[in-house]
Amino acid sequence: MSVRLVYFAWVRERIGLSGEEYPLTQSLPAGELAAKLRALSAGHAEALTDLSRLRLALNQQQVGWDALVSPGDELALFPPVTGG
Amino acid sequence: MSVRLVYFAWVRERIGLSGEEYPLTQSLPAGELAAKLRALSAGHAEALTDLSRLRLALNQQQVGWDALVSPGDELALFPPVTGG
Amino acid sequence: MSLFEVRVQAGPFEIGAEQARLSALTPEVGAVVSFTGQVRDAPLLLEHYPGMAEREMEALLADARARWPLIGAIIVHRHGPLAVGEPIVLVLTASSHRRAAFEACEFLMDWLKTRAPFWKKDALGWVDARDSDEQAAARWD
Amino acid sequence: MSLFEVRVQAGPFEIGAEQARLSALTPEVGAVVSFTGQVRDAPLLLEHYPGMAEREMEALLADARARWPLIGAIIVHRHGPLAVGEPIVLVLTASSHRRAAFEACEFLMDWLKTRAPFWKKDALGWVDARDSDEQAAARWD
Repeated sequence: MSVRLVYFAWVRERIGLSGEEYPLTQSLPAGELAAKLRALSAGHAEALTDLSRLRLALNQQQVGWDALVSPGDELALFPPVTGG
Repeated sequence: MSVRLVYFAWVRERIGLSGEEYPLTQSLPAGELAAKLRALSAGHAEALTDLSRLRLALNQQQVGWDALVSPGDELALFPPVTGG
Repeated sequence: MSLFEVRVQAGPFEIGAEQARLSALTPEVGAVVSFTGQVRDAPLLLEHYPGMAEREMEALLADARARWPLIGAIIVHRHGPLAVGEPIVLVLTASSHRRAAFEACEFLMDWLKTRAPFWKKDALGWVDARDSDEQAAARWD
Repeated sequence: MSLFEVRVQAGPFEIGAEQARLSALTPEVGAVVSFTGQVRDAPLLLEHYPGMAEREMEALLADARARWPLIGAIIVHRHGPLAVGEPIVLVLTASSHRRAAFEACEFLMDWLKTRAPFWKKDALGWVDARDSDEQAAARWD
């Protein structure tokens, strides 16, 4: 049981991965999950220190940090978008 | 000494001419000139009865009925524009 | 480099070709907005006042340039008989930023509708001017 | 007939070809508005979130259709490396009347800038999001 994490732009670069599986056995808020991820590496810690600079999408829908992440979900972490 | 008159759209069709020379020896307001033109034919009378339905351009610049028309000028009479 | 141009012509125009001329002007072009008007519902005949038409369109471009930081703009207006679906008018604006390009394009169209000496005739006769067009143009006063 | 389409692609697009698809939809099409964004000043790399990007763009089209009487709309957004002057994004809207086509096109661009998962990187690093884009999008709330 895990959650699929995907990273974009400087979040991806600082973590050094475009994505990874993270073990998850029960639902928890995205903000709490992000706090746990900081322990994974120095890069994770740096990328995820200030959550106010990040945006997130749960199963490809933009959500807030209180969104509940469940096993099997896809959670994306990225900076505010700059396309167009 | 004359003024060059040009007509467009239904003004042209009612008068039956796309343009004509009209004798003019001294300047007068466009509204007074238009009133004189009504005497030229039944078509002129019909086209020029209600000046509020018409617009005018003096030497290719939009003006009002009080604009002074002088010998040698080009005066255009036409309905409100509908291009674009 | 900048490019500001007006044309009145009987034949059709190619939006791709016209837009390419604006896109390539300078590396500062970041936004190009276009408006294309096309014949809806029934065929039209478009009459115009040669000379004055170009002159009014030039004056509109000068007005738009005074209001927005444009790098280029092109207005092409057709005359003569036009079938349903055929393009009537093209307005293209280029600027560094999208807001200027959008606003200038809309301004030019609103004013073209109420200032440029063109008249449409369809099977029912000469098309009447619409109050809604006057109101649209008045927004920019 | 109507046509609503979004695409994310690495290669360029042809505004003439895309616009022709909207122009020909029905005799009710009277106005087609386009916005083209192009790379300004320095080369860019555009990263995106495959799947979600298309999904957000589809959601924006649905939102635009609920607000304006559109006959068609196309959004094409590129990804990957892009040189100065190259087109990044194309938004096309078609309606019977110009106001709807203009407003919907501007709405779609404003929301694309703040909703669609694309990120620009230039020689100085990742481009920061701009407050002015947030404010532009908020106009439509």
